[in-house]
Amino acid sequence: MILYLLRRLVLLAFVFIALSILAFSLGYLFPGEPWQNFSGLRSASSEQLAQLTTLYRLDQGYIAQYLAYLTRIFSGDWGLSFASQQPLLQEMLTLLPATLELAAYALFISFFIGIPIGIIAAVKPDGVLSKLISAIAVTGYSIPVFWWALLLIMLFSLGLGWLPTAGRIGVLYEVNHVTGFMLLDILLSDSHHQQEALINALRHLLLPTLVLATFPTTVMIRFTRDSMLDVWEQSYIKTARAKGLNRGQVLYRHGLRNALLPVIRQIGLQFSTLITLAMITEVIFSWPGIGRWLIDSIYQRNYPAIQAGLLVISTLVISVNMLTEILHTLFNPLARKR
Amino acid sequence: MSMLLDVRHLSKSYRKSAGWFRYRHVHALDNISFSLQQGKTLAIVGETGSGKSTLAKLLVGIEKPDHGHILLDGTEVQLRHYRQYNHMVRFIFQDASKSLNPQQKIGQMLDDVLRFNTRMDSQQRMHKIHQTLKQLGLLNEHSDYYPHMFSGGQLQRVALARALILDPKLLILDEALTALDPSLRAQIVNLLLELQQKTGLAYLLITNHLRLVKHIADDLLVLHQGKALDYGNTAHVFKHAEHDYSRKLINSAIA
Amino acid sequence: MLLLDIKNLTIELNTPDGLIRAVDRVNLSLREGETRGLVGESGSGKSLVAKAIVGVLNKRWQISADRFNWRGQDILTLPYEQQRRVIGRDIAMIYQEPSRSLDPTAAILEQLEEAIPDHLLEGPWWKRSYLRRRKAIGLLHKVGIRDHQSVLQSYPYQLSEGVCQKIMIAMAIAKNPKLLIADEPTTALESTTQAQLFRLLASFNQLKGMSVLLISHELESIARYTQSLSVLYCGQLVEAGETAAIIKQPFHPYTHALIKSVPEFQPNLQPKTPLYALPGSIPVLQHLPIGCRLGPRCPNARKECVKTPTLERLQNHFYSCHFPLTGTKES
Amino acid sequence: MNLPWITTANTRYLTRLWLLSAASVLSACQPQLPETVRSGLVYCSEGSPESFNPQLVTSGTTIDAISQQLYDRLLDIAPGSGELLPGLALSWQVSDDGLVYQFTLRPDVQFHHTEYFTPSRPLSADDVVFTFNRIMLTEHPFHAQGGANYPFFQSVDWAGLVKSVTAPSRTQVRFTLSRPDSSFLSNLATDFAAILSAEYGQQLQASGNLSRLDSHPIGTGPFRFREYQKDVLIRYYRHRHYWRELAKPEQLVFDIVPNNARRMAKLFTHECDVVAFPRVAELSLISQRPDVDVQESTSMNVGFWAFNTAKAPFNNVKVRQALALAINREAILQAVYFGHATAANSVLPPTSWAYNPNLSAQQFDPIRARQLLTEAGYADGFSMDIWAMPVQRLYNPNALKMAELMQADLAQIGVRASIVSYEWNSFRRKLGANEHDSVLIGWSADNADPDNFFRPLLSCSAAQTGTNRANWCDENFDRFIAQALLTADQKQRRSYYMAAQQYLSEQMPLLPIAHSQRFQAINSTIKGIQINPYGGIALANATKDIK
Amino acid sequence: MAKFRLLPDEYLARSPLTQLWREFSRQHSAIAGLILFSGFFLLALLSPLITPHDPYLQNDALLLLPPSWSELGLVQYPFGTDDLGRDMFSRLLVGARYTFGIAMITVLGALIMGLLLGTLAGMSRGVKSSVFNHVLDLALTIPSLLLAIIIVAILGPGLLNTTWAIMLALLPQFVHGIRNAIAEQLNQDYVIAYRLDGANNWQVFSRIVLPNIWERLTLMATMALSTAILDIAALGFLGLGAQAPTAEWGAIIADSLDLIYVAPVGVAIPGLLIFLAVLSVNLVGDGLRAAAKKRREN
Repeated sequence: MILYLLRRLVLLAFVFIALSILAFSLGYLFPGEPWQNFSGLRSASSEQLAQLTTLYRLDQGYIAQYLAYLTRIFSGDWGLSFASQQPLLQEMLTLLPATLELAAYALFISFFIGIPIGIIAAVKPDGVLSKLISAIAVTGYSIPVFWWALLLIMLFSLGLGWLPTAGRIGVLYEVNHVTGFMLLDILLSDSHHQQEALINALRHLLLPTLVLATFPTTVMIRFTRDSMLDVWEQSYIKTARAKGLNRGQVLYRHGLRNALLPVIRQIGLQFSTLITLAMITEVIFSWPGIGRWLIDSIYQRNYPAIQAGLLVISTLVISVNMLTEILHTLFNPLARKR
Repeated sequence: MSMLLDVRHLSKSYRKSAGWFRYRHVHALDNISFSLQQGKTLAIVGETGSGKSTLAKLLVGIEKPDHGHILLDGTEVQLRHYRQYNHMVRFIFQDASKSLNPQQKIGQMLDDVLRFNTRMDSQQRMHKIHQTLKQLGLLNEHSDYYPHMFSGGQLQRVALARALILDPKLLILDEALTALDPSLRAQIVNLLLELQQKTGLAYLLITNHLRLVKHIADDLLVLHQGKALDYGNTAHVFKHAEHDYSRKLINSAIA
Repeated sequence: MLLLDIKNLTIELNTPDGLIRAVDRVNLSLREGETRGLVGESGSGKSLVAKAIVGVLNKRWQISADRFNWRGQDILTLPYEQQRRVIGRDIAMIYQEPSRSLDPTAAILEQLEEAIPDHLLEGPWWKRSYLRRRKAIGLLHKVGIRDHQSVLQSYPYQLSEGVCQKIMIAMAIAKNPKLLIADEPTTALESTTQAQLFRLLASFNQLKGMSVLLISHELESIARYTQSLSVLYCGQLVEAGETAAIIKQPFHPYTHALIKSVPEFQPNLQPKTPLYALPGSIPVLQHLPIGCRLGPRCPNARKECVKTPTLERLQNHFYSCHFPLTGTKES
Repeated sequence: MNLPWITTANTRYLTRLWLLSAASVLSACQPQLPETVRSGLVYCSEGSPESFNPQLVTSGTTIDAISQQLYDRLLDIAPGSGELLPGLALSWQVSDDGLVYQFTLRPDVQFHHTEYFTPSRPLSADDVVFTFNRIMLTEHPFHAQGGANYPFFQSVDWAGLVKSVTAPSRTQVRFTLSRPDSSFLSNLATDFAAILSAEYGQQLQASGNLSRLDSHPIGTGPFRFREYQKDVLIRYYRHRHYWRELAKPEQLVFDIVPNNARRMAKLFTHECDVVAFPRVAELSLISQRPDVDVQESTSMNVGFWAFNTAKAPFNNVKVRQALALAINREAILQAVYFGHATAANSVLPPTSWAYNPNLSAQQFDPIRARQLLTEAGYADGFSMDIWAMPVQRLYNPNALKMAELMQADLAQIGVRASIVSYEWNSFRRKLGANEHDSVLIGWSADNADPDNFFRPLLSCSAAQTGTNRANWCDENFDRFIAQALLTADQKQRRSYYMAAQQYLSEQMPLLPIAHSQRFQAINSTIKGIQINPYGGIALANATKDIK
Repeated sequence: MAKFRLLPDEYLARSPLTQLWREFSRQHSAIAGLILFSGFFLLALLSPLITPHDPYLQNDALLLLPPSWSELGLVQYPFGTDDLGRDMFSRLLVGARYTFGIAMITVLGALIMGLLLGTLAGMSRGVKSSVFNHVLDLALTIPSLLLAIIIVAILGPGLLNTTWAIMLALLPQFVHGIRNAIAEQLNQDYVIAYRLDGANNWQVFSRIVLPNIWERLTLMATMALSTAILDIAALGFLGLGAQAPTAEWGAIIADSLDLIYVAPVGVAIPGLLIFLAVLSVNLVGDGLRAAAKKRREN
């Protein structure tokens, strides 16, 4: 097991190196001077330029430059944003929690709604309920997320006027940025109006979460259903039934465990899709997260930001992937075999 | 009479990783020698891990031995030259249905075999195919069948047709009879015996079905953990096995 | 007393092309303490019968029977849950591929303990888990596994098929079943292990009076361990009776062929001579002949064979053939 | 509880969270809102401000967001008549030669108290001197901050005009000019001439954070700065020691929503109280809603199509005229302005006193345009870029759409136009570098003086500072507007301006397209908002009528 | 009598392909999806021939005409006109060409490239393939849209760049899938048997591997197609894909977004079309998967 973890870590390191090489080479691939793309400075005086050249080792070979780049990345000097001229790392650290918060709730929903519904659908695969669930699922993962978001906004915000359309919380509420997670920050604040702020934040959260959760939830439903049906056909399930366990016990002790193992892996794969969808959702709901920031950065030709955003998001996605894979191995004795 | 197949001091070991950069050598086959005459049947018996499958792989040339020689008709075999080799030795798999491409009609498959290995024109090939099918109790129409359209016994016949269409001298049957139903197995056994009598075909039977071995094999080789334990005339080995393991194996089947 | 008494069991498969009668009016009975072999080649429906008894056939199969008595009680008429309870309490089953019949993600201990019903644990509840563990170890010992410590902590993939099958047996006998159904228990095993397992099953039968229904497609491997025998062909019962009597004098051409095709039962057979074999092959489910299903392959077949023969009885020997190999057909 | 991070306090929160979430999320009624929320006003603006110092900017978005809210000027403009009113200056005298202006300041005007600055004294003449010296004196410590770029002041040649600003006493400020300038007072009343705090400047100088002067503003206006998140929001609190009547809203938030549709959506869901620049296409729809009021006012602005006259072929007057003739303005007025604008014949709106009514209306004549192109040597046409603003502005609510229409028109005369657009800040930056062929942009007046249209838009000095999008520098034209400034006689000035307009319509450095109305959509519970025709919006008197 | 089953039974007589079709055609949803899919496909091919108006012709006289079911609409303009007077119906028809057609081309391109690379990777072993694996692992973890966005960021927005970007973004999953499928095939007994028959690599590939993986390829292609449609539309919507006048559905939605109150049709219908296009692809894909599974079970 330790060997396995070590191997995973080596792989992870390898992947990160590849990723950082990619991010580094983007500095050259993007239009503009490399020093601009690395530093985020729009213009520099000749002294500044000389200073950057030594700092970035631009006068040396690519390998030296890459090493200098790595050093900067690890020391937290990610350069400035073209658009705001603020340090990128700080900017992203304030934005990332918003995305994570949204993604986490959506993942939560996909997990706690998708899986049970998938199991229900698997109980009677030819029943009306199961067919209905399948139909909803295929609708859910076929619907373009931006259109879905617009439909919901048209219905719930503009038509019925129930829910707000944008942002994480009403702009008149002022919440101190502590963790970056809005609900947590509200709970941590000492305001007397915590309750109102919380309600307000939840109202803002509802639609984006719903929109973002649609795809992963429906995919999860289908995946769980298929996985469950698959497992239900296995002979160890028959064995368990023959032992005299009732349906619920079999489901709980043998069915779920085996059916959910691939689901754990699925979460890792879902996460990367989720982040992409979050980017679109953030744009539509004006959610101040890293996805919207990244897309704005593209509009703004903010190359240092694109570079950094890529690095952060990919790292996040890869780490989550790796984590779920390790979890999967941890729970699955078969995977430990190798 | 010259030996059709002569195997001398065959050894094969695999490297198995055992942690970081450390490897363990597993001796799959250790100094195995045997020979087989034309028109005779040699059975190789042993349990999983005894080296049976490795031996089969070496004999058909899927893998190369570490040491030792394989002589066919007195000449050493150049491995990997299936096309020349194929006229001598053919291999029959344990599961006939798995050894046939589900997307290919039987006729096409047999045609391919001929195209790869002979210079016949299409007319001759068709003729040969029909001839072979008939020989195995199948019909011309069967060449338009896909593998899934055959029953288990027929599939084994198709597999035999595939092997025999090149008129080889030796057939290697890797557990090819084990999974068959008894009545079908009897049919195939009869077929094999008949072919042997008619054409002088030699069989190398890799199996652990000892009851069958007793009936059809002339010679017997008992393998255990890569080593040859008993080797000799079937009836003799059955009666006077030297090694405990051989006796145990024989007893479990006969008792 | 008859433990199991099944009359005219019919199992049909619901396919898009219509109903296929995979098992056609099969009778099967089993006395307490009896070891019965159920022999048939592929497509004979022997596994279907076994699964029908244990009630694990899926919904595509329709089961009907004139009588389906378990210890005098017709279980087909019972409500589903009660049916499950009765079967779950009294009948255990082991399968062809033991490693696939064990949950790959659960340790052996867990699966074994799960098979031990609460009512067999005598002791206060706080000692239950300890007792359960003791019992699990005891079961392993019973099936001949000495190294219980490492086996209990293992996962199925770490064990050989033989050990897995022993564990399956341990799980099966955990609840002291009246009947153990073994569906081709040795097919996946080495020949040395096969014998071990048969001996193990036989010993449980002798020591505990547990009835065993042994299912196989190889007549010779079970003839030695069973008292009585039922032979199926393509879903039809062709012959049933005392094992020894059948082997000695089969009435049905199929049984006859089966016995003759095995060299072992032919002591006078010279090596390398042709074996007796029925022509043709076993029909597939979708294309079963009408009447006596052996008809097309039967050496004695005549016109009458398009009608399904009824089950005849000669003493304790049942057969189903218009033209039995011996004696006259009694009316 | 075996989870270490759940403390008892946290569990209380968590319980509360669960209790609240289920039932009350959907319910819109919220009892006992905090005062900052209850009286708070949300103004949904169309873009982020570029700076918090109006001296450094020209964009209407920035001016709307900062000038009237954070700062005061020496003089104010009466919204209706355009007359000058006392602001921070109680009174002023002009010397007879028009070269010396002396202002008397209002006493007891307090600067903002914020987390980052606490003023020790009220407004004094030093502050005014500090403010204007920053613009004029290159040696001023703050002068080089933000690139030493003061677009408005440079376009009116402030540094050349004003010789010195001095403080004879604590309440007296004296401006000495190098030549008479009839637009001087009007320029002082513009939103750009906001008064900064000298004391704050000193404090920053001491701590070395010079850039904070423009990012963390201190002024005397009705609101004080609280926070700014780029592209998200600006938050102001009420200035409690304001010298005028205190602002009604306790909190003022500029919610930055560049997308029109989204801004409208927020108005309908009441996330916004006031929405800048509702889409004219939807005005009829908006006015049908009972919960929204639409305010309309005339506005001094012009939307135009400027050619980069420094580049070939746009340096050829015939090409410019041909391009102008090729455009179907009527279609544009319908499709882009939805009829809420008048066709422009001059850069100057007809409401200005210097407007030249004799200018012939611009023609739509593709045949003539082709002829002109042939004469200019471009019989086969040519390829060009039309830069279209990515944002909505009063003078041009949808530049991209306008560009698409023009693209089709230009294709008629063989000119292959491609549309170029960047994100607004990049757009402006690249525009400033004169990378464009032509651009669809416009201008909103900062004060009532006609000079405000001519000099910033088309003078040589503006060509250098970057507000002259036509990149046009013409001696004749510069002479007209310089002469107009030298005289205080309105009649005489007018004749100069008329001539200038005539000259422009011949030279066509830019094609004026439309003068648009200004609209504001507000939640009907909000009262007391005023639009200033010269840009800027006053929100201090807005009250929310809460039931 | 040995051949009593001489005439092949009706079901079994079918080739694997016809069996698949039979199982596929049993599912109503799959057939509905296939019909819809064919409709979109034909539309993508023929749309320029059947548009009633020039989709790019601006008609100043008919700005923002409501759809014909509204009282103010005209029959000639079933979905009305947009804010530049262009016929919405024609634009939507032509949009099939961009959103659906380009997605098809993209997938096809990715498929061909993936087949090349996947085959190379699948048929070769050793160190090469392990390095290759890790590169693939990296590429697979980055979501396709994100990858597309990054490529667009480098190349600049535009439909052509989007096509390349999505093609590249889809490539890893194709390579991965094809490589696995090929590796799986190569492990089959029948491949070894075929080699023993004397087949060389090319013969093994063309006669065995390819016919046996095409089903997987089709499945992968349907999944990729739904991703591609969604990605093209999403990029168009974000303004990174198809640019202004191009009648790509996502771009039309983005265009119409400003007029959502005046002309909600402009948002509703293109979105519905994207949805239906993706739905049809998914239904076909699901149907195919179910049919393949059923066939294997029989």
